[in-house]
Amino acid sequence: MPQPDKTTSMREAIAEFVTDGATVSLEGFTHLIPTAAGHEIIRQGRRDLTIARMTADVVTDQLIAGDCVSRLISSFVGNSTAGSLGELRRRVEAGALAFEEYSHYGMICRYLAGAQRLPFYPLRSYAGSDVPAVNPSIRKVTSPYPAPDGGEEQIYVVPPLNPDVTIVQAQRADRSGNTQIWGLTGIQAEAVYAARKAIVVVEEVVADEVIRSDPNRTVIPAHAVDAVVACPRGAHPAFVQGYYDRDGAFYREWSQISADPQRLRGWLDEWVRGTADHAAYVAKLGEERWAELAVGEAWSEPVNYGRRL
Amino acid sequence: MPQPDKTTSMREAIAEFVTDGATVSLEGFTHLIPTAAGHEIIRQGRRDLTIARMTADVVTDQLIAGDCVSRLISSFVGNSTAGSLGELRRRVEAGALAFEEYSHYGMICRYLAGAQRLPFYPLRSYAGSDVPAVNPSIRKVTSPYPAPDGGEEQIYVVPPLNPDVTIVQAQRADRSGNTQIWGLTGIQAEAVYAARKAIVVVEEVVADEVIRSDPNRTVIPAHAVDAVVACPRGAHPAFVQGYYDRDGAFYREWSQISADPQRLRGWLDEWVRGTADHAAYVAKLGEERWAELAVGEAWSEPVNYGRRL
Amino acid sequence: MSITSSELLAAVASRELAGANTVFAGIGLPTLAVSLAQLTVAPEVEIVYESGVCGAHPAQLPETIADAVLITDSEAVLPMTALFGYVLQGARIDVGFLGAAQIDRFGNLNSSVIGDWHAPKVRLPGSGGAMEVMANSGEVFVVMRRHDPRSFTAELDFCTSPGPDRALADGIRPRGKGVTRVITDLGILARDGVGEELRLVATHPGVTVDEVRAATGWDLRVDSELTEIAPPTGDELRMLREDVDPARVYLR
Amino acid sequence: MSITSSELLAAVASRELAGANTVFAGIGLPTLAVSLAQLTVAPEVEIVYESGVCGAHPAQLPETIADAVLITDSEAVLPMTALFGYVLQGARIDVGFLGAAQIDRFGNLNSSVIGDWHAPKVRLPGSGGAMEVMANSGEVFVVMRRHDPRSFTAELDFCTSPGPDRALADGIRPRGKGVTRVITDLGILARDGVGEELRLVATHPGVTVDEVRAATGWDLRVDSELTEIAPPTGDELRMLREDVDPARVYLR
Repeated sequence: MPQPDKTTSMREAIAEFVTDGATVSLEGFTHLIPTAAGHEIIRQGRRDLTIARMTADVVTDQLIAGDCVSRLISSFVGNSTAGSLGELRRRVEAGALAFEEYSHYGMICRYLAGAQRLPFYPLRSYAGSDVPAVNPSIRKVTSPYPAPDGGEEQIYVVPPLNPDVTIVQAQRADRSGNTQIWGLTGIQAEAVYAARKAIVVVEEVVADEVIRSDPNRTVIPAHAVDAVVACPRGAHPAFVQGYYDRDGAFYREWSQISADPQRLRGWLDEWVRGTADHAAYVAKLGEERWAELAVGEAWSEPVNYGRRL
Repeated sequence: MPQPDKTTSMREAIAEFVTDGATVSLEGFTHLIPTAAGHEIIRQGRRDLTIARMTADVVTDQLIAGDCVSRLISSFVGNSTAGSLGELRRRVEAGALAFEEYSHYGMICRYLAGAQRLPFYPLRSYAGSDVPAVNPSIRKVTSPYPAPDGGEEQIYVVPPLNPDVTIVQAQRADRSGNTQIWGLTGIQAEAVYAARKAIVVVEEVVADEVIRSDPNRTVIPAHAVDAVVACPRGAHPAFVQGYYDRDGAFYREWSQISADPQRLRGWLDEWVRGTADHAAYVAKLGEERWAELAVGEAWSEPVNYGRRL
Repeated sequence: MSITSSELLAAVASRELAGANTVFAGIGLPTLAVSLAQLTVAPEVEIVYESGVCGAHPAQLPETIADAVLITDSEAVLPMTALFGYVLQGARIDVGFLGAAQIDRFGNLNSSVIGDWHAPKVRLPGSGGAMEVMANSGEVFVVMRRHDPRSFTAELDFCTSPGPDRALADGIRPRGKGVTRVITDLGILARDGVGEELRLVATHPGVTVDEVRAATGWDLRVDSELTEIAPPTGDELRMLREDVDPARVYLR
Repeated sequence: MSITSSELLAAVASRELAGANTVFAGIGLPTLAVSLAQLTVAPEVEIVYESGVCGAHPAQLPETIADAVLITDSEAVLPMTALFGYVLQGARIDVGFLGAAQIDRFGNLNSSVIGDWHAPKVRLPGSGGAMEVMANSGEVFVVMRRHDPRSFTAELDFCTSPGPDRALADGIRPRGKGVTRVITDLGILARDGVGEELRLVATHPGVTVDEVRAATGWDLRVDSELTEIAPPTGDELRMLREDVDPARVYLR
């Protein structure tokens, strides 16, 4: 059983799978944010994308400022705990960016419905909220079972989200796309399964034997993956558990950068459009900065999968 | 933050949490079947239980033969690939055991609804099947979204399953109930979250540091667990990945034992009612048999969780 | 060595897998067929097991779909919610293999009871995941060792796993084609999708159309281009015997 | 050292946690309060973070709910589907902590926009998981540093996270009580559940009822048994300063 080799470059993966007008899901909850992929989308000048991302943060602001995005599907639009997303706020406040608002679990349930090919997914949120009034995709269903009090029970539902392509960042994968994540695993598996195509960006492409020594660690199996991109430090300024820490200073700085449209444009020209690829961006950040983000060791205890004697 | 110590004996756990007339979920898909817990239920002579179990196999047949069960909720009633469950078949064919029939995913979705406190869970099974005609709990809902062809879309749904107690077997837990499973993880987490109370039976209670070295391996967190029972070899004749292999000979033998009601009664008297506890059952099986089920080593490669420097 | 029924069925089934990427299969004949296909017509085809194992590399031949040897060295073990929700219902399976106690002319299957469900003559295991395999696979292959009128029946005692025709009659649009191939010791029945009956499309050497029709509980249609099945080739047999199942666990 | 506003609010909030087993909390004041409660009134209380971390044992004070130091040495990291589906919606949380830009007299919260949603004066981050915490926790505590009429408003510009009264009006039975405590720099507002308005139940030493009413955008009711909040005790302050946040990351 030869495993198909799906490794490719970021440039080729984005060129092939992210097309103008596509719906692109970029997931990763604080941890493992696919920043490098976002930058490459900006470099290639994609237009008119619908971006789906639970926590629309720095990379989303950058994609919007790069004029790549016409529509945003999200449940949190803020620069983590560090402030605001300048460009996103300006455009939403000016009515220049379409915004579909959900709660976190609403987004999760949209991915769950998408991954499971369900027409809708029920959840106990939205009751009494103004969000359904501004988002007609959030609807109600009557349960065919009686409520605990014997009466009729209603529940809100959300529709499936099926991105044209989902891009996630992970610690490691083998060449065929078996992807292992530890620390926060987020909604990555569901976002991948919900998508028509999936790109996995990893810190390392590892030998098959590494993956196969711990199959429970594989969060996304190869059959759901179309491209594997090795891109070390691809999540910066986000962190990758066991690889590098969060660049808190960058997040704080971003509130300043993005507050000023001209400074923001300059930043994109210098750091994204002015770098050939993510390796150049990483080098430009400099080893001193990376040294500050280095992490020490805390190894998991191995478990025995056993072997028939 | 002192962790509450929830360790107890099997006898006490069953006595406290499994009461006559209760709905008891016993999950574990071929792997990690809570056999020892089932035997203790027989020893304590519980009556009128509703047993929920996707793959109703040997331990279910034993519980039925032990006169503990009046109702069964299941999606597969067979002795794995080894033959039949004699007592279960006899009683169902005689109309002496109430049986609620589902498919595997129907059962999974019942647990998902139970764990998520949903009034129903939709799934793309049952369309055109005769099962809904014999199981009125399986109903239909109309989607509030148009079908791909623009028309109305219907989908089957199942109701939540909320056992009074769920009992699962696992490789290891700490004293407060953080439970780690590797190999097949089955539906154990959902069955535990769906339940009012949960007993976790483990091969080993381990030091807190072992669990904390690999938090992603924790399938069931302490807050969902009420009792932790150390019971080595508690899954026999099922297997525990990395601990012991499946006792295939026992499964084949069971088809013979259970085919004959008298022989079956004799087996229960000798092996279950005739043993004081699972340690006695394990000893009675004998070291020679256990030596045949011993497994070798196949260790996972450790991963680095990292430490802030 | 003469060709066993298992060798015959495995070889014939393997040829039907050309073009498939993901196959949902149980242990035994289906896995033999897929393993042979990996060596012949579908080198990249992947087996997904009901237990959630993907990319298995077992050191020994597994005895069940959840055998410990399937897990060790595998590429991924999916939680059951992912396997049934994202892989099966998510329409990631091209070909599913199923067996059954009874099959009808449209490929609907019964694995629940013989007789009346409420007072069954024989209580069978039930669906397991069969209903999900039928509802969600691109197409379904059925391998039945014994081709007789009790199994190939005009009217099922109970429909556990319905094909797309019954789903449509129930007002629900099915994903896949349902059963497209039934491979038996007499020949191959086939249908292409919704609305079609199974037709006899091929017979094993020495088997007559009348024999197959007599062994089928309904008035079996015969394809206009009925062919004779080529017996397993020397290469196929050698691979089955030397590479796939050298201990002859399932080739017996 | 004089008592900071953070110390005051953390100490007061911690006392309200007696009896709680599971608390859903963000980083900052809520975690300070829970950490202090673990040392005082609720030794076994567990914090569950929105990131899915349970039983965290961080070697350093975390900067976000998803900080790497929360994961290393923790007891469990749950998938997001489990955290939101089984823990939150599964009603496993006794007390949830929330903040907001605006709160009304029934404890409904706005964290989406100031102004009209379609053309907002200020676009705020939105719900995140706040709507789920409100809908599914047994009760909700709100900590607001600044008590002023713009935040404590008669009419929300937009209701992001509705309490149980709004849920009922929408025809849906809520699980919990909604907001039961609002702890501010002026005092504590409280309500016991469905149908009740927030009442002023306690003020900080030196704060008058009129000051609180003037700082509240609706006609605030005053509890018949209004009390004065005991300032942080020496023990509480010592534990906050020495054990909980010795680097004064959040006590600033």
